[in-house]
Formats: sequence, C-alpha cells, structure tokens
Amino acid sequence: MAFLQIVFYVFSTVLVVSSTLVVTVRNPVRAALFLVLAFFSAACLWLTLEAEFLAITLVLVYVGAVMVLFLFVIMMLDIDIAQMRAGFANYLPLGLIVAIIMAGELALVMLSGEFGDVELPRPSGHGADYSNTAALGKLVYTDYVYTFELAAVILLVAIIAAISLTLRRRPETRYQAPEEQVKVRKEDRIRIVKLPPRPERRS
Amino acid sequence: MIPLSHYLIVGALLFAISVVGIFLNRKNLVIILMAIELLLLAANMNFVAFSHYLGNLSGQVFVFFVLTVAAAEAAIGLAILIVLFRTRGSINVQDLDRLKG
Amino acid sequence: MTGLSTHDFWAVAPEIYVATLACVILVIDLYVRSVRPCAAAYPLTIATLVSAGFLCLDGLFEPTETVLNGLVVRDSVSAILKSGTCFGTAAVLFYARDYAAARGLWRGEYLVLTLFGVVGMMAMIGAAHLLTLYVGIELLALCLYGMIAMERDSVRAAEAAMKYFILGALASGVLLYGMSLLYGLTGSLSLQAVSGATGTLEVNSLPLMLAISMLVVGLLFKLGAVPFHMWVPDVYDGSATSTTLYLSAVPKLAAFAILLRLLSTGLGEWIAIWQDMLLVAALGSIALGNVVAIAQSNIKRMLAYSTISNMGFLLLGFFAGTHAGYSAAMVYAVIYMVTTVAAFGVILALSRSGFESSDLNDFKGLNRRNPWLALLMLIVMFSLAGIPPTAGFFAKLMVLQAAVDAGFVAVVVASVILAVIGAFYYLRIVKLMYFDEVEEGVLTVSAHGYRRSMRWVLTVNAIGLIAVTPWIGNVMDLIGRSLMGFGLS
Amino acid sequence: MSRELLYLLIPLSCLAAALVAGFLGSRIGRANAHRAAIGGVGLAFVLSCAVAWDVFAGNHFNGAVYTWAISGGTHFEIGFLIDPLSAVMMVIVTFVSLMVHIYTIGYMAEDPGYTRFFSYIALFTFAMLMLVMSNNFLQLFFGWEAVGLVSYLLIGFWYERESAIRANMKAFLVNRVGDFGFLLGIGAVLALFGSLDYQSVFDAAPAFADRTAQGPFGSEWHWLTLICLLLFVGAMGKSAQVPLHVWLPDSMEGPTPISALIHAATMVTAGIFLVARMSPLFELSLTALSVVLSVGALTALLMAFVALVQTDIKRVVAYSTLSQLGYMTVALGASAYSVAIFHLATHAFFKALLFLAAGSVIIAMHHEQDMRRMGGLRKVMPVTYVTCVIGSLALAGIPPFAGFFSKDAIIEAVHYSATPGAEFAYVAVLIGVVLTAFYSFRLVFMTFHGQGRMDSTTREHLHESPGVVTFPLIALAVPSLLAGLLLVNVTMDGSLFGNSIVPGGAPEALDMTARGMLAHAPFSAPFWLAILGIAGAWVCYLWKPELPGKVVQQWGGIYRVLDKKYGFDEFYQRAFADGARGLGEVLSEWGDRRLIDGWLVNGAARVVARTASVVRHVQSGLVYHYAFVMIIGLVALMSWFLFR
Amino acid sequence: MNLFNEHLLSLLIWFPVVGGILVLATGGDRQAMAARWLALVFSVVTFVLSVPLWTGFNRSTADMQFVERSPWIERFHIEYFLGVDGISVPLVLLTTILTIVVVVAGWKVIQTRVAQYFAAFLIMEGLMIGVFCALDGILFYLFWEAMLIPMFLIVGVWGGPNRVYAAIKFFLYTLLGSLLMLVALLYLYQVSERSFDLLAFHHLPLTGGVQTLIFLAFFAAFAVKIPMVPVHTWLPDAHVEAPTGGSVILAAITLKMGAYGFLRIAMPIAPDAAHQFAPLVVGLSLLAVVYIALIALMQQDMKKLIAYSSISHMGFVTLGLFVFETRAMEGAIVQMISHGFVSGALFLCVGVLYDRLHSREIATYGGVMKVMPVFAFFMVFFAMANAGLPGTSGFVGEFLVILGTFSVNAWYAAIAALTLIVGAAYTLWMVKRVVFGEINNPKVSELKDLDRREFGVLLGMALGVLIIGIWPAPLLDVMRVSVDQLLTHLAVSKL
Repeated sequence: MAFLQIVFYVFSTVLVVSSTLVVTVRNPVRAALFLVLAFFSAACLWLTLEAEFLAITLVLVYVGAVMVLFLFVIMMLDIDIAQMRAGFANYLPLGLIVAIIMAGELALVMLSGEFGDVELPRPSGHGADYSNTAALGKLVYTDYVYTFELAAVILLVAIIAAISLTLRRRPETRYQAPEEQVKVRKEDRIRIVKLPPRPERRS
Repeated sequence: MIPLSHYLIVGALLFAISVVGIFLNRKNLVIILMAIELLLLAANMNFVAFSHYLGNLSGQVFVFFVLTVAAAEAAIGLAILIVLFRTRGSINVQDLDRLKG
Repeated sequence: MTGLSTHDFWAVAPEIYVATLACVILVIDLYVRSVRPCAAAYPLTIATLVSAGFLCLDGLFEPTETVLNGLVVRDSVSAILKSGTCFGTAAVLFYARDYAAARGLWRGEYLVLTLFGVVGMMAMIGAAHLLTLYVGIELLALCLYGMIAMERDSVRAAEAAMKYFILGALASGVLLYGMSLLYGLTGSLSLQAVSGATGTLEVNSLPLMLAISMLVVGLLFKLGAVPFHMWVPDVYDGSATSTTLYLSAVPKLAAFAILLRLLSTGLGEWIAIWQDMLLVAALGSIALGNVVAIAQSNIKRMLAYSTISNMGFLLLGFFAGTHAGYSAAMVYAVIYMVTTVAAFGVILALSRSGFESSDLNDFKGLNRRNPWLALLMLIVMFSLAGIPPTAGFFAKLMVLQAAVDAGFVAVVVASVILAVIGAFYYLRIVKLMYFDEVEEGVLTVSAHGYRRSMRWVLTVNAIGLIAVTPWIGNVMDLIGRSLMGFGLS
Repeated sequence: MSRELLYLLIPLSCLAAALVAGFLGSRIGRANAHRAAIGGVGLAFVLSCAVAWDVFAGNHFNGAVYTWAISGGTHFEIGFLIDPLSAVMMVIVTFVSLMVHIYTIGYMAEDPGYTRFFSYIALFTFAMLMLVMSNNFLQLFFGWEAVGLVSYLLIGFWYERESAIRANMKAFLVNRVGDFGFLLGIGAVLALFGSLDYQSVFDAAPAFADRTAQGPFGSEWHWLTLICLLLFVGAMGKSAQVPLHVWLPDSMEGPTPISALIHAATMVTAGIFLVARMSPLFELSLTALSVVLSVGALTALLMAFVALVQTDIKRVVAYSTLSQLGYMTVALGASAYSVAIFHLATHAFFKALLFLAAGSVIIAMHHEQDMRRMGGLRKVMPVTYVTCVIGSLALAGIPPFAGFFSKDAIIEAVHYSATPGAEFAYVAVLIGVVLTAFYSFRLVFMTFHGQGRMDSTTREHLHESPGVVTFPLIALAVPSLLAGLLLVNVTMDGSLFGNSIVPGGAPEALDMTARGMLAHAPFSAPFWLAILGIAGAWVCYLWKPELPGKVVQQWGGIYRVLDKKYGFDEFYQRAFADGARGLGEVLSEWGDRRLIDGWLVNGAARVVARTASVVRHVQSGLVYHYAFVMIIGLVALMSWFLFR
Repeated sequence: MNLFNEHLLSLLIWFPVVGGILVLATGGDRQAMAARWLALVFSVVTFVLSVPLWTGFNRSTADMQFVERSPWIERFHIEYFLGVDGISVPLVLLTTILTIVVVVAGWKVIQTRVAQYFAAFLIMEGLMIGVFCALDGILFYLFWEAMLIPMFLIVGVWGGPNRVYAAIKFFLYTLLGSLLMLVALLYLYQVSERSFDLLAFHHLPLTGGVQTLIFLAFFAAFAVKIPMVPVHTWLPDAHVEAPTGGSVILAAITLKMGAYGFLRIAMPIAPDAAHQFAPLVVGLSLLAVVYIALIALMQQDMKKLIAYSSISHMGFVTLGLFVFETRAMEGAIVQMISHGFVSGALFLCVGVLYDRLHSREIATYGGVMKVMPVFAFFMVFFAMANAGLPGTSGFVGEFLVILGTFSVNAWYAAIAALTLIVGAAYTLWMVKRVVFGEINNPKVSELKDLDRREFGVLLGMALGVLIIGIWPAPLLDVMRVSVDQLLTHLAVSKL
C-alpha cells in the first residue's frame, strides 16, 4: 500500500507545514489561505481513513463557508499588517521550547501504551453499497438525535448571538416618521405648565 | 500500512502548533481564531483515526458535531471580534489589556 | 440501535420545554413591542424557568436509568441540579432586570440566550455520554460569549468576551482532545462504557493518563480552578454585572455535574490518576483565590477570586472520591450558588444607571444609607467566609469533614489556614459597610432606590442562608440521598 | 449574750462604725460621724476588756463563725481564737484606737476629709481585730491585707500631695513583697498540714518537724524552716524589718493620728504578733529563729543610727519605731515571745504617746515638722511636754517607766539565748540602748528646750493643744508609766499568756520580777548606757549646740550614709521601680509591639498582602499570558505523568 | 414547670436572640428609646429565667442537668444537645448578669445605631450562653464562631479610632484558632464512629500522638481566646478600641469561653496530652503573670492596662487548670467568674471617665478623687479587687490557685504569687495617676460625679465582687462535684 503511504506522508507534511504557516505568517489573509490548505490536506487524510462524508463536509463547511467568513471579516476590518510583528521574537524561544516539549511528549505518548504499535486495519471491509454518509446519517438521526437537536440549538444560538452582536441600529441616525408628522396636533407640540411662584432660597 | 500512531502524531503536532499559535501570537486575534480551528482539527484527526481503527462510527459522529460547533464558534468568535473592533478600534492582542490584576 | 419511546423524551422534557419556549419567546419578543423592553418576554421567561424548575423535580428519587440510547442519564442528582439551575436563573434574571434595562441589555435575545444557556447546563447535568457533555458545554459557552459581548458599547465587555472566548475554546479543545484519546482507548463515548473498560486498561498507561489529565484540565477550566483560572477575574470584571451574576452562579451546578459525571461515573475507577491533580488544583485555588482577592479594589474582581477559592473548596470535597465527598461538593455548589446570587443581587440593587457600584468604596457606610441591604450583604459575606450560623459554614463543614474522613487532615489544616486569609476580604466588605462613613462624592442610594419586590426576594435569598440552619440537615440529606449511587463508600 | 456573739460584735461594731461614717458621713454631718465612729470603737474597747477579763478567768474560745469555702476537702473558715494573746492584743488595739479617735477630733478638725478619716480608722480597727482574733491563716491573711489597705488609704489620705501618694503606693507594694512570702507560707502550711486552722497545725507540727523538702541545687530544707521563713517574710514586711523597712518612714506622710495608731502602735506590730502566734512552729526551727534574731538585731541597730540624723520630728519617732520593732524581733528570735509581746504592749502605749505628742507639737507649729525650727515649747505646751518626756523616758528605758522592763527583759533574754547569732544581737541591742536614749532626748531637747527657732508669726500663735488632743496624751501617759510595772510579773512568770505562746523568755536564773529588775537596774549596763545617751543628748543639744555640726563635718561620710538611710530607697527605686518600668518598656516595645505584633501578626498580614500584590501581576491582562499559564499547567501535568 | 425546666436552656439561648431581632426591628435611631427599653426588658427577663438554673441545680451530681437532646443534622449525627454542669452554670449566670450591666451601661453613651448596638449584645448573650451549654461539638462550634460576628461589629462600629484594625485582628486571630478546633472536631467525629457528642469524646480512646495533635488544635482555639502569651496581642487592641460594653463583654465573658473550652473539651478529650503539655501551659501562664504584668506597668492607656491585666489574670486561670489539683482548678473557675466582675467593672469605670472627657490616656487625668469622690471609691475598690485583696472576689481565685499550685509545685506557686507584687504595682500606679494627685487638667475639675444609672451599675458589680469575696462557698459548692469528676477523669490515662 505504498500509494496510501505516499498520500499520507505528502498530505500530512502539507498539513503540518501549512498549519505552522497559519500561526506564523504576517498577513492574516495569507494565514486564512494557509488554513484552507491545511483543512484541505486534512480532508485528504481523512479520506485515507474512509471518512468520506466528513472529508467532504470539512471542505464544504470550512473551505466553503467558515474560511470565507474569516476572509470577509479580515477584509472588513482592514487590519494594518505592519504593526503586527512586535514582540514576537522575544517570546519565540520560550514558546518554541514549550511547543517542542509538548509535541515531543504527545508523540511519546502516542507511540507508547495502547497506541504504540497498532497497525490500522486495511481499508475496505465494506461492500460497494456501503455509504459512509448513510451510516452516519442513520446514527445521527437515531442514536444521536438528542445531541443533534442540541447542535441545532447551538447553531440557533450562534445565529442569534452573531446577529444581535453585529446588527446595529445606530442610535445617532435619525429617521423621519411621516405618519407621525401627519398626525401631529397642537397639544402634542405645546404644553402649558402652571408654575407656582417659588420663593428663591438663598444660602 | 500506516500505523495508527502516525495519524495520532499528526494530530499531536497540529495540537502543539495551534496551542503555540494561541499563546505565541502577538498579532491580531483573527490568527488566534484560526489557531482554535486548528486545535479542533487536531482533535478531529484523532477521532477519525480512532474511528477507523476501532471500526466504530461514533467517532465520526463526534467529529460531525465538532464541526458544527466549530462553525458556530467561528461565527460567534468573529462577531465578538467585530464588536471588539468597533469599541476598541483594534484587534491587536496586546491591546486587550484593560482587565487585569 | 434501539427505538426511542416517549419515556426517553420525557427524561429530557425540561430541556425540550425550555428550548421550545425560548424559540417562542424569541418570536414573541419580535412582535410585541411596548414602552418597556421585554414586556412580554420577561414574564414569559420567568414563568418558563419556574415551571421548568418544577418540571425537573418530576421523578425525583426514581431509580436511575440511562435513556436516549445512553446519551442522557435520569437520576435524582440531575433532577435537583436542573431544578436548581432553573430557579437560580430565574432569580438571576429577577435581580438583573433593572440593571440590564438601564444598560440596554434588556432585550429579547438576552433572555433567549439565557434560556438556551439553561438548556446547555441541563444537557451537561444530564450527560451520560461524552458527546452530550461536549455539546452541552459548548451550548452554554456560546450563550455566555454572546451574553457577555452583548453589552456592545463597552470595551471591557468586549474584551472580557474575547478573552473568555479564546481561553474557553482552548480549554474545550484540550477537553476534546482528551475525549478523543479516551475514545481511542475504550472504543466508546458513553461514560458507562468507559468505566466498563476498566479491566482492559493498565492503570499506568500513558495515553490513559494523558486523556484523563486533559479531561481534568477542561473541567478545571470550567470550574475556574488554578492554574486554569485566569479567565475568571477578567470575565467577571468586564461583563455587565447582570451577566457576571449569571455566569458566576448558575453554571457552578452544571460544572459540578460534569465533574461528577465524568470523574465519578466515567473515570471513577482511575481515581488514583485524577485525585492528585484535583488536590493540587484545590489547594492552589484556595491559596491563590484567597490571597489575591485581598489586593482587589473592585468587588466583582474580588468575588471572582472568591469564586476561585470557593471552587477550590468544592474540589476539596470532591477529590476524596467518596460518597460523603461528593455530597459535600454538591451541597457546596448549591449553597455557593445561592450565596453568590444574593451577593450580586445586593450589588445590582445598589447599582444605578451610570453607576456600577462595583468599586469596594461604593459600599462605604452602606449601613447608614440602607441598613437592611447592609445586613443582607453582611450575612452573605459571612456565608462566603464560612462563618456559622450561615449556610456557607455548613457547606465548608461538609467538605472538610469529607476530606478529614478520607484521611487528608494535613490538607484540611492547610486549607483552613488559607480560609482565614480569605476571611479578611469578606470582613473588609463588612468593614466598609458598617465601620466606614459615606464618602463625599459617592452617589448615595436611598432605601427605596430599587424595586420593592427585589427587596423581598433578596431578603428571602439572604436571610435564607441563616434561616435554613435548623433544616440544613434535611438539605444535606436530600442531596446525600440523591448521590446514593456515587462514590467509593 | 453568747460568747460568739460577743466576739463577733467587737469587730463588727467597728465595721459598722466605719460604714456609717464612710457612706453616710456626708448626710449625718461631721459630729455625728465621729460620734458613730467613737461609739463603735468605744464599744469594741469595752467589750474587749470584758473579753480579756473573761479570758483571764480561764475561758478560752476557738471556733468558726462561718465556712468561707470548701475546696479540695479543706474547710476554709472564718473563726475566732480567743486566748490571752489575742485578748491582750484586742485590748491594746481598741484602747490605742479609741485614744486616736478622740485625738483625731482635734487634730483633723479643719480637714475636709474628716468623716472619711474616721471611716478609715474605724475600718482599720475592724481589720486589725480580725487579724488578731483569727483562728486560722486565711482570716489572718484577710486581716493582714485589710490593714495594709487601710494603711494605704490613710498614708495617701492627703491624696493631692504627690509625696503622700507615692508613699502609700510604696507602703503597699513593699508590704506586698512581704505578703508574697506570707502567702507562700500559707500555701506551704496547707500543703504540709492540709489545714489552715492554727490549732490543728500546731498540734500536728511536732510530727512534721523532720519532714524535709528538696530545695534547689540539691539542698534539703526542713519544711518547718521553710514555712517559718516564708511567714517571717510576711512579718518583715508588715513590721518593717530590714530590708523591707523602707515604707515606714515614708508613711509619715499620713496624718499624725494614723502614724500613732497604725505605724507605731498596732499594725506594724502585726508581724511580731504573727511570729508570737506561730511560736509553736518557730520553736521547731532553730534556723528560722536565728534568721529572725539576726534580722531583728540588724534592724534595731541600723535604724537607731538613722534616727540620730533625722530632723523631721515624726521621722525621728518613725525610725525609733523601726528600731524598737527590731528589739521585739530580737526577742522573738531569742524565743522570748512573751517578752516580745510585752515590749509590743508597752511600746504601743509610749510610742502612740510620742506620736500624738509630736502631732500636738505639729498642730501648734501649724504643720511645721522640722525640729530645727522648733525649740522652747516647754513653756507654751506643758501638757504635751510632760507627756512627751514620759514617753521618751519610757522609750529610753529608764526605770520605772514601762519601756525599762520590757527592754531590759529583751536584753537579758538575748544575753542568755542559745540561738545562733545571739552574741551579735546582744551587742547590737546594747548599742541600741545608747542610741535610743540619745535620739529620744535629742527630740525632747530640740523641741521643747532652748531657744525658739520658729518665725515670729508662728511664735505668737503658739498655744497648748485643746482637750481632745491632750486627753489622749494623758490617757496614754499613764500606761506608759505603769504598764511595765504592772505587767512584768505576770508576763515573766508566764501566767499572762498561758499556753497561747510557747513558754520561753528570760532564763530562770534571773530575777525577772518588777522588784528584782528595779533593784538590779543600777548595776546593769543598759541602765547606764541609757543615762549615757541622755547625757550625750544634753551635751550636744543644750550645753554645746555647736558640737553636732562639728561632728558632722568631721564624720561627713558616715553622716551622708545615715542621711541617705544607707541608700536603700535609692537602690530600690533604681533596681525595682525603675527596673521594672524599664523592663516593661522593653518588653512592651520589643516583645509585644515589635516581635509578636510587628513580626508575627502584622508581618504575616504583610507577607500575604505583598504576595497578593505580586501575584496579581501574573494576571497581566494579556490573553496570551493566560493561555501560556494554562498550557504550562497542561505540560506540567503531562511531564509529571511521563517522568514520575 | 417541668416543661419549663426541660427547655430552660433553649429558652435562655433563644430568648435573647429573638429579643435582639426584635430590638433590631425597632429600626432607626428615632425609636432609640424603645430599643433601649426593649433591650433592658429582654436582658432582665433572661436573667430572671436563668435564676432557676442556680436554684434548681442539683449540686450533688456531676451529670449534665437541664439536658435537652434532639437530633438536628442526622446525616452527620449532629445533635441539638444542651446541658449544664457545675462548671457552666456560674458562667451562664455571669453572662445573664453582665448583659444587663452592659445594656444599662450603654443607655446614654450610645447615640447612633442604637437598636443595632443593643441587638448585637442581646444576640451575643444568647450565643454565649449557647457556648456554655452546648454539648455537641458542632453546636458548640456554631455558637463559638457565630459570636464573633456581633463582637466584630460592636468593636468595629462603635469602637475607637483604631477600631478597624482591632476588629479585624480580633476576628482573624480567633478564626484561625477556631478553624483548627473544627478540624480536630471533625477528626474526632471520624474516630468516634460518627458522633459529635462532646461527652462521648471524653471517653474516646485515643493514642498519644493523636491526643497531642488534637490537643494542639484545641489549644490553638482556646489559647487565642483566653488569651495566652504569645497569642494575646489581639486583646489589648480589641479591648481598647471596643466601646465600653464591648470591652466588658469581651473581658468578662468571651475570655472565659477559652478556659471553659479547656475544661469541657481539650482536657477531658486528651487528658494525656493535657498532662504532657501541662509544663508548657503552666510556663506560658506564669509568663503571662509576670511578662504581661510588666508590660501592663508601662501602659499609658487605661483600657490597655486593664486589658493586659486581664491577660495576666487569665494566666492564673490556665495555671489553675493545668496543675490538676482540685483547689487550683476550683480557684481557676472562681477566678473566671471574679475576673468577669472585676475587669468588667474596671472597664465600666474607664468608660465613665471616657464618656466625660473622651480620653483613655492616664496622663489626661489626675485628682479625679477631688471631683468625683463616689467614682473614686469604686475605682479604688475595683482596683483593689484587681490586685487580689482579700474580701474581694479577686482574692478567692488567686488564693485557691496559689494554694493548690503550691501543693503541686512550690516554684510555680512562687512565680504565680509574684502577681501580688506586680499586679498591685500596675493597678495602683494607674490609680495613683488617675484618681489621686493634683488636678492638672482644667477639664478634670469640671467633671461630674456618677449619675444614678452609673452608680447603680457599679454598685451592682461591687456587690458581686464583695459577695463572692466574703462568701465564695455557694459558688464552690455548685462546681465541686463537677470539678472532682473532671479531675478524676483526667487522672485516668487514655493510653
């Protein structure tokens, strides 16, 4: 299965490199694009794991929607790129050390214990009529129907929150209300107030 | 054949990179949001790998939900980012220092 | 795959009920516009929460069962905690009303997010499955992010929301990573099944340890325990007080629940692995919370650190892993919620539009201005400090007892010494209210500057902390009984 | 009337008088107040005489009035022991007290604190009676302290005078030093005997004679010696023995009547009374007796020397009192307890007389007390003069005045005593005789003879004191003259005190009857020494008045030592008063304020506060720091699991 | 009547608490007079209610009497368990008497937040009685700690210029000690097979090491409360800053709670440790007697002086407790009661002066006797009682303690007896400078003597002091059997 291995190593290299670039490049637009690349590579890796539906979803949802959203926001906010490098180098060594330690330790863990020398089962095992999408769909709409509903609520919350946070009726903007203007009466304009004589108090 | 651990190590590297991306970032918040997406991707990578290895679809189902949540998170995160930008006029991470002590 | 019956859905009836009504309220609020904001939404929300609170109590002390294909567990703990969540949220909204209205927060969306947050918490409480747990956590978290940021003109609120968001996402990422490892190890996402895998795994397996520690990190973050506490002060401080109240008080019940579900039900057999972590976190929280709180001049920040230390105490009860410990922690969570709600209630009662009453000095001479509020705050402060005869004392008593029982006398001694340090800043509030005179230039609040009904609810809330003393045994009993199935002994 | 009631009535009448005069004084007026006081004390005197009569008829009494408390199986009781010793003391106390009461009417006539004064002295009489009538240590201690309290109040009677309130505090504190020993003595008695009742203690004492206690450095102490010494410390305080004598001269700051009553006749002799009362115990400890003897001799000698250089009329008498108390103590040390009490009795009369006479002079001199401004009063104040001379003769021990018998008996007792240290004591008392005679007559000559040295206005107003003053003088002069003669026989043959005091005293070989002593006097050293003293005084103060000045010039060093009273006061002031205050200051500042509060308490608080202000900076407000801390926490956890 | 007796203790505890709440309900200072009278009525009635405790007390048994026992928190076997024996009865009575005194003493002085002031004292009365009656560990702790709250407020609200520091110091000091006690109680709960019954704890077999730790924990709580050197520094501050009533209650009653704790809890539960630590405690007590007396000598502030004198006198109490001798222990208890009266009265005396001139500095005064003879009489009287003059209550305790101690160790007694000298020294020196002497301060010459209210209060205290001094037998009779039983218990090793 050399092909699969080649695919794996190529895409994982691309994945790791591009995600490194995501967090290191100067320009957020480029970062977003590298993120797209990373997601794309990940989707490819998932394909080697027979997770076709998820791979496609990843591409559709992330590459198609989320990343566009990111780019949209980046463009909208029009961020000055030049000012964004300050201080990065100072913390780099420490950050790198921590990162390397963590990555090393994680790798160590992954290579030990239960996961140490486990070979993945061969792909296949499924008939030609097997549909990853259908299987997933079946699970999601039966076993996981409750969480599915909760996920729906999450999306609703995201919608409500995003709208109420960003939709903005500017209070300083003044609108005309013609119907009010037409219906206006004298009493509305002038108020007659009786002021009782009030002796001034001097301190 | 590719061992399970290789997928896991890819996940671990992603995890490490995204984490570093979060705390090493002195740039703008958008990058941090992206790093968070990467973080979730790292976990997803594990889930998918395990799912395949165990021959058990619940891992993939989990990933499905994570993707949903991640999308929602991204939406809200960006919305907050916009609010922040409107009030603060900057999305520089270092400017986020009014609250401290 | 099994078929689902009405019975299954009845177990999540409160969630469904609240979620549905939240949608209804959202729509109604769009169409019912009147002079006052939320004229229709507010009473509906309160009614929803109160009725849901009672609805949750249905089936209390019925035998535990797992429903919805193992996604949800239905037991007494969840009945009590869900009900507490609903009532607590109702109280929160009740207190928050005037404050939020004055700051333009009192909108339909705010209430709806609150309600969805409640749904999230209820999902967490009833979770019997990692997926439910995760989705619940995220639902709550997203609602909170939204609510915090909703004070759109406030830089501080936006900053708080952003910080909370970033750190929360980081934590849930770590949690998720841990979950994935656990899944890989046990081949299952159901907590029941996870704990069933005990025999097949070595205790000192590195991946297992890593999985557990990552899960614990995620949980500790939700609790706000050291060293994953950094978000707490900033978020408490930056949010509008009404939001702070919501996020500081009510989710602690859910946090306790996920702690219980995950560590006791799921990982109960691997207590040796997580016990030390919790212990360190507990002591660290108590120490850091109590010490740093002293340096605060803002009451919200101070209460944030107080929360950190209180969560330390909660963990102190929890980490022993005994039934007594779990009961103690749960009692602690409940009493802590009630106390915190009252504390912020007083702050909210004192706040006016344009005046936050969040600086400690705003409490100066409160006894002169409004003796009743001062007395209530006094009770709350002593309850937080754990001085008898307040409920806070009994909470601490149970926790310490559980720890002593488990043989951790030295830990207990250390924590009580730290608690003495902590008592100082609660005393400082009392000192400000009672010993100091009103400063010139500080806005004075008259005795009836807040809603009369609020006065009554606050009174019940705070006085209840003392008045419950004769019946505190019943409370403990109820909670202890509900936790019957948990714990080592 | 039952006896118990009678006994009870004696102190209680005084107490009632004190309460009436004290609390109702301002309501009932001055005259009624002094009537009440005198009535009360007078009644006590009459009843005391009756009791004495009864006692000498053989009716002794020992019983409890009420149980004060029961603790640890011990019954602490308030009760009376009425035997010849207490009877004699009661009569002396009430008689002198009555005289002083009467005298006070005249002496204090002008004073705004008139009723208060009567209240105090009546209260004093009550306390003194409780002391002497007690049948147990508890009540003894009660009376002991109560007289101390009244003494304190009376010395500070003129409370606006700084010197007076210094003196009263000094008196109280020095007495407390004695009481310290006394109380421990009582503790020892209780620990050893399990009872505080005199009779049971005395009965049990011989059985415990050889019981020893472990002292420091491995030394062994006889319990009884320990007890006696501790009790004697109490006696030293009250009876002003060296080195606890310093309060007595200063106590002259009080009005003269109380100098007479308390600081001469009664209270200061309580120590003598105590030792006499405890004679069954002291008899069992030769060490204790030796200490008593030495202390007494030292006091007698040293204080007599100081009296030589005093110029204040009251102070001369005060130092003479000290010296005479030394004599009594010497007698006690020589086991001649009855002789000591005998001297106590005679001394009470003539010393009260001398004080009152001095008071009379002071009235006449408008509260001038310096003898160098007096002189020639003999003509103006004949009654005072005559009584004063009688008192001085008695003091100097010229036969047949009262002092002669008692003092001679002491000297003889010491001469033949077997107590270690008796030789030294004998020499001391013999020298004391010369000195006593010298300073007594120095007083007489300087005050009443020669040229008047007062200013002219005073001179013009000189006159004899009124009747209420002179009457007590005369009334006291009579016993000063006759008491010795009357009592010496019964004292010496032991019939006066019976077995209330352990027998002992003059050796049998000597003829210790009145007649025998009178006959023997011209051939004994003390008599001639006394004459020598009087002659010396005459030479120095009447014949060659310039002589004292020359002597002072010649012997300046010695004079200064005497003038400074051997430096006791200064030493105590420096070492104890200033020392304690300095130590208190240091402890307060360094111990409490700096060490405990500053370092430990506030230091802990500071550490916490400082930690807080440092740690809060970790909360930098920067989100990447927060994330970093979280990650570090995670990495730490991972590393711990990996490498543990 | 039987019903009354069965619930007498509850009544004594809760009646004043309810009274306090009612007083609080009178509200602002406009109804100050109503608050005062209500407080007086409640305190007097409480006292009257406490009288049957004395008269109906069976002096021939060491068993708990007037026992009330009902389950409270069943889950933890915490009971509502009250009862008194010969040791606690006098303390309860002391509490009820002194509360009246405090109420009367605060009558005119307190002009702001009157209702709160009196309410605090009434509530505290109930809580203090609770401490002396509670036989359940947690109940005891509850009362013990709850009492801090009103005291904290009393010091802080109505106190002197440095009141905040004093109040917080007082609170935290005590809290630290008490929390350690709580840990010990929890441990005992575990060891005793789940019970908080203090009396059952007495018979709990404990090993030496455990006893040591438990004793130390209790020691932390009680030593702070008493207070013993070197954890005494909260007391001078709190006493000085507290209003007169607060000082009185602090000195007269709360200090006794520490000693009571030793008697009821620390010593009988850990008798071997108590014996083991006896030299330490005795050493600290003797240190208190001498060291504190020296410090007292130097105080320029009357209240501080009396506060230090309190520490010194409480040293006698601990000394008496830890020589394990009947007389000494009874003496210690008498000393507790007596000190309640004497130090309370002295604080009242200082209060009288303070109300007039608003100064507690000794140097402000001098020659007070001239203008306030009646007051001077009382002051000297109480000073003498403080110096332990026979005939006053101050003597009885010291006398018995010294006698009892002597039979155990003469050296202890000798050092303790030094108090005769030093105790008199600081007391009299203060009297000398305040009462006697010339009037140097023109303000002093305008002082008015005691009014009827002050006179009545001081007279009452003086009578108490005298009665105990002249006839302490009834007091000793009440406690005898209990003390005997306690000593018997202590004599038996648990090892």
